[in-house]
Amino acid sequence: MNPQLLWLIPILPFAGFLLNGTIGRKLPRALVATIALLFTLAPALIVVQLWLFMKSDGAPLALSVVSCPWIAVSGFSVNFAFTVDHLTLVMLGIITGVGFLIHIYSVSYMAHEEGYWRFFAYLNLFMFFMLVLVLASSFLLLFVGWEGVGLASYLLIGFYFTKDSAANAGKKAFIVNRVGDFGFLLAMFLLIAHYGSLDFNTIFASIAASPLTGGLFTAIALLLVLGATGKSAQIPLYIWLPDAMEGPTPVSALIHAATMVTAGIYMVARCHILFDHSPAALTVVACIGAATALFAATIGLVQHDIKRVLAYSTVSQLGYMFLACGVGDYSAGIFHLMTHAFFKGLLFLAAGSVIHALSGEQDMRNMGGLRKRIPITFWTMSAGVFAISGIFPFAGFYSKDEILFDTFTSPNHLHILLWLVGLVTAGLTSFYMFRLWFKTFFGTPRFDEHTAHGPTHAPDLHAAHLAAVHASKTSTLVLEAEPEPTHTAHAHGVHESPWLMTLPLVVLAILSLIGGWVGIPEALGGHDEFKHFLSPVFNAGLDIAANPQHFLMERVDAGISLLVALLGAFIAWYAYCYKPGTAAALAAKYRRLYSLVDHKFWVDEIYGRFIITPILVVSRLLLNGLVDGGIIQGSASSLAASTRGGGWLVRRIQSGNIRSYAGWLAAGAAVVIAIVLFSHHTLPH
Amino acid sequence: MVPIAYYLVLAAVLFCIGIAAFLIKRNVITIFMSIELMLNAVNLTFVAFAHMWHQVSGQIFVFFVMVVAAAEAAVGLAIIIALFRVRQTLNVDQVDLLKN
Amino acid sequence: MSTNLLALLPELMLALTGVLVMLAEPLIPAGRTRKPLGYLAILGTAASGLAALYQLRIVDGSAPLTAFSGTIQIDAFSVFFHLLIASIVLVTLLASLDYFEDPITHAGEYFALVCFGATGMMFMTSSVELLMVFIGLEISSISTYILAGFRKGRATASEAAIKYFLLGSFATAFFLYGIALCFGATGSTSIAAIAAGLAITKTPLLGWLAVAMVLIGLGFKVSAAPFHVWTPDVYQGAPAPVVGLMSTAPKAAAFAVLLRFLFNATPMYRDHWVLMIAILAVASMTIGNLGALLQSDVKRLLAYSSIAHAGYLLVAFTGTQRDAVSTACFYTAAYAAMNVGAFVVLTQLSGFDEKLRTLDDFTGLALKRPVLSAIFAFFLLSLIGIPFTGGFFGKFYVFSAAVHGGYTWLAIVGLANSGVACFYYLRLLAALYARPATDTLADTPTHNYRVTAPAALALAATAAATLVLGILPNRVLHLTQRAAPTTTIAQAPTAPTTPQ
Amino acid sequence: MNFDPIILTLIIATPLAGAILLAFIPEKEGSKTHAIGALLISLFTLLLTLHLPAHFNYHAAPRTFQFEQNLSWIPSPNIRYHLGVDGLSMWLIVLAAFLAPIGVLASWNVISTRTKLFYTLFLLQQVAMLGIFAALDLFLYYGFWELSLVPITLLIATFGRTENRRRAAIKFFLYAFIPSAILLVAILWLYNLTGTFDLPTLQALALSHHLAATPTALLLCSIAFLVAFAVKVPVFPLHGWLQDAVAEAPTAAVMVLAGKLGLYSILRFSFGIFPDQSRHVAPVLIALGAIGIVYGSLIALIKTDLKKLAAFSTLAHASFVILGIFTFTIIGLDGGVFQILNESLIGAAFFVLLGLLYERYGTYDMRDYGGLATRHPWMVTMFVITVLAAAGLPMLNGFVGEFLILSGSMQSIFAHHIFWTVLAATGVIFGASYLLWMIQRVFYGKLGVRPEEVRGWDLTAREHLELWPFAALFLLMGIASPFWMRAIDTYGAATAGKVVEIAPGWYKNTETNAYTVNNQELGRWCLDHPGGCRVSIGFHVAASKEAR
Amino acid sequence: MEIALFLIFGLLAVAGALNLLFQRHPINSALSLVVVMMSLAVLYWSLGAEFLAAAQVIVYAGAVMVLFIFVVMLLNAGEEERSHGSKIAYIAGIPGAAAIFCLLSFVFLSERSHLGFTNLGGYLSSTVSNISEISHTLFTSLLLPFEVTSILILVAILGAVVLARKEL
Repeated sequence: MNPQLLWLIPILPFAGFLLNGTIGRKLPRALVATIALLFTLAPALIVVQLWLFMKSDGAPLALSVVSCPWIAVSGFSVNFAFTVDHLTLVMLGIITGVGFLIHIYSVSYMAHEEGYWRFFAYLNLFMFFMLVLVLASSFLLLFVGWEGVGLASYLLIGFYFTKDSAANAGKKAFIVNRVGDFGFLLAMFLLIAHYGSLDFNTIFASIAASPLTGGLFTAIALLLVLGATGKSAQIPLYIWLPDAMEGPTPVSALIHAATMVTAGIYMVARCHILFDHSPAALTVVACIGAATALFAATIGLVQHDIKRVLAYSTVSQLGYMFLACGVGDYSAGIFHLMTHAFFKGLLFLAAGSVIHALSGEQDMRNMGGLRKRIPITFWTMSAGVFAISGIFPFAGFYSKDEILFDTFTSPNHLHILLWLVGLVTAGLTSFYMFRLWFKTFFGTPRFDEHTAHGPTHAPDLHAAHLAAVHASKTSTLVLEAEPEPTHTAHAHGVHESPWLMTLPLVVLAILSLIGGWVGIPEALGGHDEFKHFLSPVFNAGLDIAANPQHFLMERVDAGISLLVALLGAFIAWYAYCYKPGTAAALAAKYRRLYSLVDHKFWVDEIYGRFIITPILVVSRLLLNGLVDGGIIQGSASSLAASTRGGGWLVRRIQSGNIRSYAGWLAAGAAVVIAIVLFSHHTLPH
Repeated sequence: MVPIAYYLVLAAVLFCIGIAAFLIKRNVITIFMSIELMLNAVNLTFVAFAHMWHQVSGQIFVFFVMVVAAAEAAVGLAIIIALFRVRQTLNVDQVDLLKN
Repeated sequence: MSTNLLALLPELMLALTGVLVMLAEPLIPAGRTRKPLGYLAILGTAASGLAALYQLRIVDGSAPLTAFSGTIQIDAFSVFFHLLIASIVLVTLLASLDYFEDPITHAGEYFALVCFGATGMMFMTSSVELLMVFIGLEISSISTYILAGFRKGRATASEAAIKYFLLGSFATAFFLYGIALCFGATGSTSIAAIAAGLAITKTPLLGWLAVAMVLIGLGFKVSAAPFHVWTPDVYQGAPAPVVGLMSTAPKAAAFAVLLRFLFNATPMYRDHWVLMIAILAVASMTIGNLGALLQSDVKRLLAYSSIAHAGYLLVAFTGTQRDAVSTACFYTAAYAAMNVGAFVVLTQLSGFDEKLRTLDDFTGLALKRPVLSAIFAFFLLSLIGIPFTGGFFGKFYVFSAAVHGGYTWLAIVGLANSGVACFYYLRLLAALYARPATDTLADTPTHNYRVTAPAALALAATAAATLVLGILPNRVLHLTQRAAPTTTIAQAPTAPTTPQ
Repeated sequence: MNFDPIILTLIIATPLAGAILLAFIPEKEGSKTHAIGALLISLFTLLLTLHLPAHFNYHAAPRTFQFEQNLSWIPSPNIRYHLGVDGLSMWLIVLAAFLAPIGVLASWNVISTRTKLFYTLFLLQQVAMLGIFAALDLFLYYGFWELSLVPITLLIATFGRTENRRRAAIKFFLYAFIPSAILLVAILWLYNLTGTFDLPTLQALALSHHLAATPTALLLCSIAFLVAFAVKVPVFPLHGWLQDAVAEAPTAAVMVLAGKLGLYSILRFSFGIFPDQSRHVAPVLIALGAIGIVYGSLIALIKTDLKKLAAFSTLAHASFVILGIFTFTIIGLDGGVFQILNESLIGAAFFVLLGLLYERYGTYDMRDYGGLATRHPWMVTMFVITVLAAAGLPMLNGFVGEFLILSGSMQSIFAHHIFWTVLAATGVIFGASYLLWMIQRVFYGKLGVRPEEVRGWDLTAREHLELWPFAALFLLMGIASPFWMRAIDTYGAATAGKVVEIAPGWYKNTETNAYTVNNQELGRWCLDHPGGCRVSIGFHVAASKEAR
Repeated sequence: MEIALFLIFGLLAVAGALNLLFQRHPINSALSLVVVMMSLAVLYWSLGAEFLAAAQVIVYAGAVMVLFIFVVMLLNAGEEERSHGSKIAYIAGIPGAAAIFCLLSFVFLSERSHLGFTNLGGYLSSTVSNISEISHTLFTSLLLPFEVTSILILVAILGAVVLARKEL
């Protein structure tokens, strides 16, 4: 195939963005949707062709195209250049595939929104930047996509900008990401300073040739990790993701579950050569991943907002992927990334469908018994729940199991601890997912039929209102947020979503069932195609899976994780179906602990109090007040004042009295005579 | 046989008394007189030097100074009269409308 | 002895004009306008200017022309000042043609006095005999005393006159004493002879004393601090056109004398006076600028600024002789152009009984009198020293001379001073262009007769001069640079024998 | 015919002629005559400036100038009318000419009274700015430099927004004037030293260490230069005038208030005449630049007056340039110069937008705004684009500059540069913070107080005309930077001192920054160059100075 | 004999000057100034300037002082009141004057040896008269100043007329 086709992959969505962005306001909704869909479908088709090409034997390991320079100064230049290898291919598949499905879903989900054209323009813009991100063949170009997706997410989270909560969430997302980018940038500067280039091949080649040792190298790696934690919502920078749920649900599905948030993992995987040479950095990655996984899972246990539960589970799952990368099995990370894209996308879309059905109700306490009312949603969501909980044979089972096993067998001296954490997290995950499942679909309906109506105009308006109240409690970047009155409409009754929405659900449900089968390890009788597919990129990690004496261990490990998952599910059933009061009782019993978790460990407040407030105070009082107002303005004005004083003195001399004037004259004359007479003694000559 | 220096010192004395008079007297006319005194002192200096150098030009200078002094006197007294017309005073301490 | 009247041509012209004006004055019946006399004076002044130009052709290239047994010397230097004074007087006369409304104000005598005064100033610049200098100085001083008190009815006018007169005579006494001491030290009062005599004198102390006394006397005339005290009061009390004249022409003449005296008569005492000059310069710049800082009366403000400019001009003296003379000459010209211009504008704006005096009266004037304000602004900018104006090139030239003479610190002080200075000029400028707080310009008093043709001519001339001196100063520069060397006397006459 | 020798004179003379012309057209109440005139004149100037990039020779020897015009102006002191551009100044001239018509359009309705005065001063300001960029004779340059103060001061004093205008104007003038007075002394001192005001000559002398003066004296002289320029930039502690001046000045004036003039002067004169001294003080300036970035951003974070916020963001952006150029790395210098263009464009666009807001709602107080996005979809689009460019989003121009600057400072060899780079990089975070916060408070959320009272309208055709060129340039310069960088790089490479032979006869060691000279070769060069004689004069002076 | 002359009239002059200073009434001051001038005339004569001595008496003591007294009478100026308008005159001025005196006399006395002595005899015995010498110089080498003085007088007249004439 013609490699120049690569250019089209990102450019087509960009064209869509330009079309909808400029003239979309004038176009009918149908046309807007068609444009958006077409310009997303086309790259997907190109990707398919690309995939076939790369599968064909004799295909190169990587396909590259280079264009004109973007930045060129003597001694340093960066070109517009794309590279496709198998890793990129996987990402491309996920982005275009899931992206396209979510586009379809949005067509009907957003059908009645203001700024329909805006929404699709932004979505296409996001596709463009995301594709640039994965196609980039240099750090700088990757950074372009990196920042670009941040922009797109900023715009989409703030889609309902009339509400401060949404605007705040968007701003928070952008700025927190900026903190990560700060690290990324510094890493790039160091790379330029020491390799004089930002091109992946150049840098990795020279690293492989002569690995830099010492702190600097670790510093570069850690700075990159900082960037990744920002984008992939890891500790310490995960705080933006839950608030990002302010955005429309398809956005949460696409950007904040399936694709963008995985950019960090992709970046780490892309730079695996760099990380492989810096064990310290890898350990940090692993620990961050594990910690985040557990931490987010615990918070997820007690959330009531259905989307927030999913949000925290996303953070937790991303933690898994980090863990995988941290223990050096990048392919497992990417594998989980793929399956996660399927089932988490599915879960969000399904949740959206539920919310849609309940006219914007997001609080699980007001749900229940929806099993019969929205069957398709129920069944598809169940697939998602099973998958994420790691129930055999759903996709999640394989990917998560592989991660746990690799953690266990990794040479890292913390591997047992990490493995335990992963295991516990798995249990917690299945618990809160099943909790969500039970509370939503089983038991007695707790929602009010009469407020339930639809097809609603803006489900998320109400959602966002709830979130606004919520955010005003938590988010510290929020200045003021008054909840708006929820708009009421005529009662209509709970209903299943239209086919345009259910179709993607079904497809994704199937994917989250079978999606994992491409990665069945030999131990469980598979061939682990996925790992082999990626082997050209990560030639490491195969040996472990390959040697048979690990098979038993791996089977045991798989069994344990499955058991843990089932245990979690059972407890959820016990607490929410069998004896509904249990959870409440427990919460009452350990009130302190509960409120701690319920308030998400006060992390937002801590950041607010110990970082943001001090910065503002320092700027206001110290910098603006003391330095600028006091010293800089003060010095100038004092100078002026002293000059004025001189002026006043001179005016005093000018008393208007002739005799005084004569006095000055006489005195002056005396002085002049004296100086002229005696100056020659003082003058050197 | 008097040292020329004595004449010069005498002139200096007169000159400085003139300055002092200018500073101390309040009456405009008297102040003007003190200026005349200073001029006279200078004249004495001229004459002394003229004697020293046997140069008659010094004496001529004095002659011119006298002429100039006369002219100045005319103008000065006219100014004083004009001033008196508008101010009804000859006390310089009361002539300080223009100040600062 | 050579009585070469060519050497006196400009002075003669002016003196004759004055006499003619005086003779014609009674012919005009009382109560009738005195304008014709004004035109007569203008013609005469123009004629003397042409005469000066003619002299320029004479001295061109050839040796300086001395006359009247060495009392007068016509060289590029004196011709330059002749031209300068003639043009200043011309502009002043043009500006003051319509200045006097009622004939009782002795317009005729006014014109005559201006001409006579100018004669005296010209004599100061061209004479190399201190006696002659003294007489010229007295002529110019006395006539300016009278002119200062010309608005008789007003209390301020006669006060200005008396102050100027008393202090002026006081300073004259010092100047005279200086001459006497020169005579004492050398036995002569002609510049050349003094130079020769001081070289061999047995009594150098007398020489130094003489330098000091002359510095005091002339320092008063150029209103250099601490001898500046009279300036603000007199300028405030005197009529605007007269201030324009007396702040430039007599100063120019006095500076000419100072240059001749210091660089020709007492060059060997440079070590004694150069530091003194530097101190005087610093004092004048600082005091002048500080004094103007808080002024609200515009004429007074300009008075202080003229003190400061005297300081800048003194800076030039610290350069080497060649630099000093040419830069000082140039600066005098530039300063004359912009300052006279500024006062012409004032004359036009506020008229005989000065309606506009304080800063507030000028606020928002640009709306009512846009053209006049624009020109005024231009002069103010030149006084600040904004490039492409005479003021800037003058400053630039002066300070380069100082730096070249090894007085970089003086240049720094001076330029820092010009920084302070721009504050009060800007206050005036901003006031002109600010929109008044209340847009009722009707009640702001302004003198409302339209600018007449002669005044317009005067404005145009000064503005053009200021601009040309800033952009194409070559001609003037050339002249001043030619003036520089001729101030050194070619042959030193034999000093009279000392008494045995 | 060949315009090259006179093009610069034409470029400077056109607005001057225009100003004089406008001054003589009588002013009628509410007539647009002067606005139209100014617009046409500035457009014509822009057209003329386009001649430069069209005929620029990218392969000229380093430290040589093009489109030179070199006439004797005043023989003694030796002042010449010497104009010329190189990679540094070419785009700046085009930029200045580009901003002029925008400024006119931005003042179209705002300036309703005394239009004659306004547009005359505006064009004079253009003259001064173009002159500054083109002048190669120190005297000529200083002339334009001082001249540039007057129109702005008058514009602020006359058309300022509040009653504070006169104070602000005078403050601005004093801040700029007093250091330039000292600068004049330094120039005179140099002239006394070398006998020439000619920049190329002085550069040559400096490079060959033929400036015969004590190191201390040279250092002091260079500091006099630097401070005068730094105030105009402004560099961190010297920004006392910025806030008031920006808050008062009308849009058209505020566009040219800060940044490019001072920065250009540093690059051209401080670096040109004092290469070693500039490197000597570089660590200080790098530190000040880094501090200025953070300082400006942090204060902008808490300002509620949009104009003051903009003022401090200007400080931050200018500090970026300072940081970049004083690293003396090619990357840093190129990025710095490129960032001058960006900073001017972004700042101009930002001020235009603020002006539009003020035109509609009559306040700059953020707290009175809010929720405008629904009412002005186009305006918010433009605002967001501008803000993103300012925040350094890749694919927009701001990013290229900031990225190069920071990587340059990471490369630089000066003390503590890593620390300062890290500090400066935090500016990326704070910058985004205050800009996005501003956007949110003005455009998002519920409708604010003023918008509820006053009925605003979205962009008119004229305003689109003002803003779209900016948007287009942001994108173009963001993705096609080499087009501009090509010229800039010729300057950057020469100044960073990586070239072996920097002019005929001049050689430089890139490591030690030591210069050596080959006199025969230089002498030959002097003979067949018009400026050669001056170089040799400079030699004699220097030699004689050394002899003593 | 000369020294006596010098002492007597020198002291007389100083006394007169001081009297001018201390008298409150202008007339008295004027008269004491006349005394000073008279004694100066004698000193001129003792220095061999008889023409000047005469001129001093006629022009100064005669014309000028009469003018003064006339004006005093015209404006019938009474005793001047000792008002306290100026402190500077005492703080700066008087010390200044004293300093000037000290400096001057310091110079003169330190140069006295070079300045020589008067010898009246030499003059009195000289055949050619002082007046003819003066007139010769005045009409040859110093002709121009002599002529120009006329302008000065003219200006003075003008000024007197302009300033002193009572407006109707």
